[in-house]
Amino acid sequence: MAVMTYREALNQALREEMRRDPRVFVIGEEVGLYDGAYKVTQGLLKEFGAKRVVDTPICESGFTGVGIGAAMLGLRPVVEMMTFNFSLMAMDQIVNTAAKLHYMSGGQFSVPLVIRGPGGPAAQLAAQHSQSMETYYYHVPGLKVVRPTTPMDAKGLLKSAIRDDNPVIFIESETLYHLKGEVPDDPDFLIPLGQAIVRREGTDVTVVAYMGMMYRALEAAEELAKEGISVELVDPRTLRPMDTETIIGSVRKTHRVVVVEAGAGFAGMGSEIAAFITEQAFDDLDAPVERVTGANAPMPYARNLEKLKTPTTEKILAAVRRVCNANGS
Amino acid sequence: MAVMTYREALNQALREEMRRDPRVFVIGEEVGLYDGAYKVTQGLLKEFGAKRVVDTPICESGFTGVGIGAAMLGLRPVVEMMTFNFSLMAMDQIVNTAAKLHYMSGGQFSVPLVIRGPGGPAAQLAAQHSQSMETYYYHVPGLKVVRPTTPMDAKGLLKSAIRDDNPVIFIESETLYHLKGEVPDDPDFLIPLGQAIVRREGTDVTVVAYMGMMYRALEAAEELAKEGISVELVDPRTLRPMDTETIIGSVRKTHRVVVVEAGAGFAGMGSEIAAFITEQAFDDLDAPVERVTGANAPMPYARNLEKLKTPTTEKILAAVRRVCNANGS
Amino acid sequence: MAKTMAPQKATGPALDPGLVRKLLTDMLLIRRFEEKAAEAYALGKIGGFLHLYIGQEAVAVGATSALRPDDYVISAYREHGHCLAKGSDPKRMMAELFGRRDGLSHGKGGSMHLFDKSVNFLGGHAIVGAHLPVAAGVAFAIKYEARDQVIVCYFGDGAVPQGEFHESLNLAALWKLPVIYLCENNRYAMGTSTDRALAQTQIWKFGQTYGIPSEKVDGMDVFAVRDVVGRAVERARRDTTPSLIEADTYRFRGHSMRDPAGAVYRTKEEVEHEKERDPIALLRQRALAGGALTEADVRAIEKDVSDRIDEAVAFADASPEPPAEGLFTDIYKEG
Amino acid sequence: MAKTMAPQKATGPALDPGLVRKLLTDMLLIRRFEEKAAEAYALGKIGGFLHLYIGQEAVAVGATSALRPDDYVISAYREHGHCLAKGSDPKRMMAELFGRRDGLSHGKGGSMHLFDKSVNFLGGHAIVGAHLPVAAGVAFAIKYEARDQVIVCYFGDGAVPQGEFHESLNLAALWKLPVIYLCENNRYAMGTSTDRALAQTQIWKFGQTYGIPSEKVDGMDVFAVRDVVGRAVERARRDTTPSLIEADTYRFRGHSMRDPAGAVYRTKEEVEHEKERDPIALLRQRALAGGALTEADVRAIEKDVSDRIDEAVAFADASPEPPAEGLFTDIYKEG
Ligand SMILES: Cc1ncc(C[n+]2csc(CCOP(=O)(O)OP(=O)(O)O)c2C)c(N)n1
Ligand SMILES: Cc1ncc(C[n+]2csc(CCOP(=O)(O)OP(=O)(O)O)c2C)c(N)n1
Ligand SMILES: [Mg+2]
Ligand SMILES: [Mg+2]
Repeated sequence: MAVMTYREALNQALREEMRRDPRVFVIGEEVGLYDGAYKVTQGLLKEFGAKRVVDTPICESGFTGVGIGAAMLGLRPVVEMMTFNFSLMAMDQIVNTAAKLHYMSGGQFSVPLVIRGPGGPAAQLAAQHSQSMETYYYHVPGLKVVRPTTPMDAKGLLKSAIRDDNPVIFIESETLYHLKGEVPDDPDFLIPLGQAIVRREGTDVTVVAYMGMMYRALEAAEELAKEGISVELVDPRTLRPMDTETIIGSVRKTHRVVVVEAGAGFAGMGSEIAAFITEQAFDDLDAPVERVTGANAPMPYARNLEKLKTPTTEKILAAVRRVCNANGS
Repeated sequence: MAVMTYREALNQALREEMRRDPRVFVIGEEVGLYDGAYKVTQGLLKEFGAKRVVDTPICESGFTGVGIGAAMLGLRPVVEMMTFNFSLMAMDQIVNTAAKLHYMSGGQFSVPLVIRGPGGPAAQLAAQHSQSMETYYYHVPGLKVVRPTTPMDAKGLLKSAIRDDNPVIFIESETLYHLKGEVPDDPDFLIPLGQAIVRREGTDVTVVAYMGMMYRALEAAEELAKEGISVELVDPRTLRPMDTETIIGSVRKTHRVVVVEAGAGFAGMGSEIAAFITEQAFDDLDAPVERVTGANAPMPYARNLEKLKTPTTEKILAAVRRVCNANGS
Repeated sequence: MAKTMAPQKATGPALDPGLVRKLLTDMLLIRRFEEKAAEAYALGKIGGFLHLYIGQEAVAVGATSALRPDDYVISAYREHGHCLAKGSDPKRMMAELFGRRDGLSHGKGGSMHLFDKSVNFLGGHAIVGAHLPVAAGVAFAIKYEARDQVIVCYFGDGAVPQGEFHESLNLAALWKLPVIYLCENNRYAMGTSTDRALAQTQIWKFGQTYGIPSEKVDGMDVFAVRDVVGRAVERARRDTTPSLIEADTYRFRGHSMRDPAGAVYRTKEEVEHEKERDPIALLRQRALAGGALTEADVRAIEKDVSDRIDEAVAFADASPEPPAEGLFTDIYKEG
Repeated sequence: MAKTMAPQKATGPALDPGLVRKLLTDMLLIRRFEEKAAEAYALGKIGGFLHLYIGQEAVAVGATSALRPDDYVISAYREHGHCLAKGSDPKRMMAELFGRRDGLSHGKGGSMHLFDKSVNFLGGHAIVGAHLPVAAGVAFAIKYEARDQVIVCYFGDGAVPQGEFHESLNLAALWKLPVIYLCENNRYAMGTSTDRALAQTQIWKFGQTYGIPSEKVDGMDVFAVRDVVGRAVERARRDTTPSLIEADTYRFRGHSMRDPAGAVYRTKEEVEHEKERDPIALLRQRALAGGALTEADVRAIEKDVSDRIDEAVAFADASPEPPAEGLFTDIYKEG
């Protein structure tokens, strides 16, 4: 185990997979000479050269298509979106081509492609640069969607994503890049896609959260422990395929659930989680699944408004207390 | 009242609004000389001329942007997507510009824009041409999203959409264009955005459905009536803003709900509906909200597989029977 | 740096009978395949959209004749001809159109999404413009692995105003990728003539701006197409130089089976006039006049092609529906 | 049809003292505004991204000086200069950067999203390439209503490889829209120099292909910019002809405050060398040499500008945070 930042863990994952498999290459805006807009690809150009660390012009649709074409021939491209906000420019490539090629070709072709980069609320970047983008992708059959919360997960999941034979949307978080944690050194350390993790065991209420929201939920859990409320924290890690089993398992134990999401709530990430929990564990629920979500508004620039937009630890606390006070029906 | 097709009702709405307001114009691929790929704009070029019925090259992002720019100056563009599948090409324009301009400018500018065209499952058009696209849009603050089920709604809602000062995503259905129904002649007949409608009153179970699925649900309701199950059918009509009140009102009456959607279910349209119903009416529910959704797969071409992909009346019947047999908890 | 050329007309080398036979066979195969597909569509055996390539056969056949079997081809939704010319099995193609188990994609793709890995045919893409960057990616992979293959990317005039055309040309030129962009300019994108869609209707000129070797060719002349593409292939194979080729052609049928041929956007006279340039008739005429083939040869070829297509239809007809499980297979590739 | 011209250098008419004063004032206003913004950023009073325009002032000021107040301007995220030049109030702009109630958008937009309807400044768009079609739409509306305004659309060299650039040029040319596309070629898109992004680095040439009048200009020479834009405006106003202008310029600072100026992608020497072309120094020098202004005049202008910017900072500082309700207003426009 080594202690490193989330950013370093991602960098190490890329480095190891590039060493392991010459078919893996990195492509995107500023990934090479500039060492990455957020420095995730730092040093890769130096180690692997311009053939495998490819700086692109600004044309998200174009270079995503290049990734798809290269993947069809068996390469394993890692496409960097400088931020996931810009992936909307490549939406058609991702949804209509990458996700559907394997199916439309009856399994003849596959697209072993990773599209990665930061997404989610950032610091005062306003409406166009500060959005939770997973909502646009986890609905799409043919895609996998990953959102890693810790440095260890960042590494283990990215390595799995690169080795996966399908297009994987891998959304990191700008606000977590500096976060430190333990990360295994073993170059064969992998975390399989599609496995949730229980980050904290508890008995009274299940809180489902990931990325930045997981840390706020953790804070809330510690606070609640003092009040005698035992919170079980589940991090889905992979949003598609979703590990419904682990989540439902926790719910059957606690009978109460709060789902936290950073993005605007209406038809957001938490909707599906709330829906399938209710569908599959209705009789186990002692209270309706509560969602704590970002405000239903675009992201404002002003610091005070931005704060109001994103769920706080206080909001999580309040929601947990509410579901715990609800009397079982 | 006149009896006309859904297509004619849309055509009449466009015609009336264009007569009423010289700022309204229609723009898109094949809307003019060709009279519309699906003939919704038939005759408009002849009546209004090339200035107001504008054929475009194939560049969805480009001409959607043109619509946005023109709307910023106070015109009221109606942009036709030949089908909504192609709107993914314009996704960034719609989500990052149209939806956010009013907010980012602190209310200085607005975007009175309608983007309309057919969407949803079609007949053997396969994975890239047969998708339920509302899922990509109804999450987005700043957009309104409409899916009209009947000719009357098609007309009344399109007219409201054109008069609305915000960007409205208006998704029609290829498979309903030929459908006939009564439509008011009054050129001031409007159906406000954001109002659901109870299409059939009932007491035992609420079924939420729209577009093609509404007709299958109606069939199911008639069948179920024979079994003594009384179905209330609610059609949201507008998905954003969603008329949660009408839906919740019905649920409080029936205590059981089935939500039907044509698209792939996971994180689809029905997720939010199921989630808010459970959230807001948990104690009124005698059974978990059931979702009947399209299979979680891209759309296959073969007729037999296509049939398996989309929810059938039989599946709706089965789901309703299931929730009605569930004993209240 | 820009290597540009004036529009090219057919060159006239002495005809090689073997080659002529091959070209005529392939063009006829496409023509008959599609005529039968149109019949099957009318009978309801084929569903969805069916876009016929009839009239444009010289482009696919001329271009493919300049390729090696291991070269790649990618196309849009009017791709039956490209797929057949690349050597795909008409039986499995027809079965795909019929939505049957023995189709290339087991009935999951249909007419707009033909894929045949065995002949390096990469589809069958129905979003206008979207496969152009993908083609650049294939060329990228070829270069990455230092192979000496090339890819031909067919697309219509309708894709030119789409931004991805521009993004692709830039990337292909900037990175020097072995891709041959081959625009089949049949003058219309559905009902929109090029002059109503493009401020610059000489499509080959767009390549000039990027310094890509760019040429225009008579797309009704199979030899001219073969020549121009042959040169582009040579450049691409030699030093991964990309090319843009504009082939002047014409579709004799409507945009799809749902668009009657004599539609509002073009006159009957125009269509009739263009049919005089029927690429198959032109080749047949030239082959007979030059003595490369006899009337009997031509009849034998026609008979052979007809038989193969009848066989394809019978094969498709006999193939069962895909199994229900097919709905859920091939969504993800399993480890 | 293509009306194209060789790159243009400054023309040299006798200097009009009133005009010189106006140009110098506006350029200095931008420079000082941004210097103060940089200070405020360092103090944490401005958050998010801050992209400084320092070095490029001659483009915004030269171009705007050729416009009428009722003409439109639209830009990307490096837009402080364009907004100020268009006549927006530095106080409200600075308050917007500070995220305060009295900001142009009440603090909701920030540095990348300045909008000022009162001076027809249409933003402030942070997705590279996305505002180019919007500009065409504004021009479409101008023409639709038969008004005689024009729109200037500023964008960077980084937007050129983006497909929407191509889509916009085509639509503007095809429909003959009164839009002036003004590319500020500062040689870099973040850390990517134009030669690493574009197969064709002479950006004005892209307009040629579409038959759009296209010119290149020294973007450090405010008069040269004024001339070239003036002619484009005349064409646009006369008969709605679009133009593409490439202004050669340079940003003296890093891409944003998070990118140190002497970053890896360019040398210190290059930056120092380019600073010798400082457009403000050039104008000052020329004004003094030609006798259009005296040293005292210049000092007075500098003083006046400094005062106005100090005032702007004080105004922004004094403005309260936006009210909490602001989070939920302006999402939808109410009937
Ligand atoms: C992005 C997108 N927009 C619109 C369509 C609908 N559409 C299908 S084919 C077509 C015309 C294309 O014309 P062209 O590229 O010239 O090819 P041709 O049909 O002439 O072979 C259009 C508009 C589409 N498939 N994709
Ligand atoms: C679609 C998109 N991709 C990437 C980015 C990230 N980004 C912001 S600015 C920039 C560089 C743009 O350079 P240029 O257009 O030359 O403008 P300049 O910064 O030189 O003024 C990039 C890549 C973005 N904002 N939008
Ligand atoms: Mg065409
Ligand atoms: Mg630049």
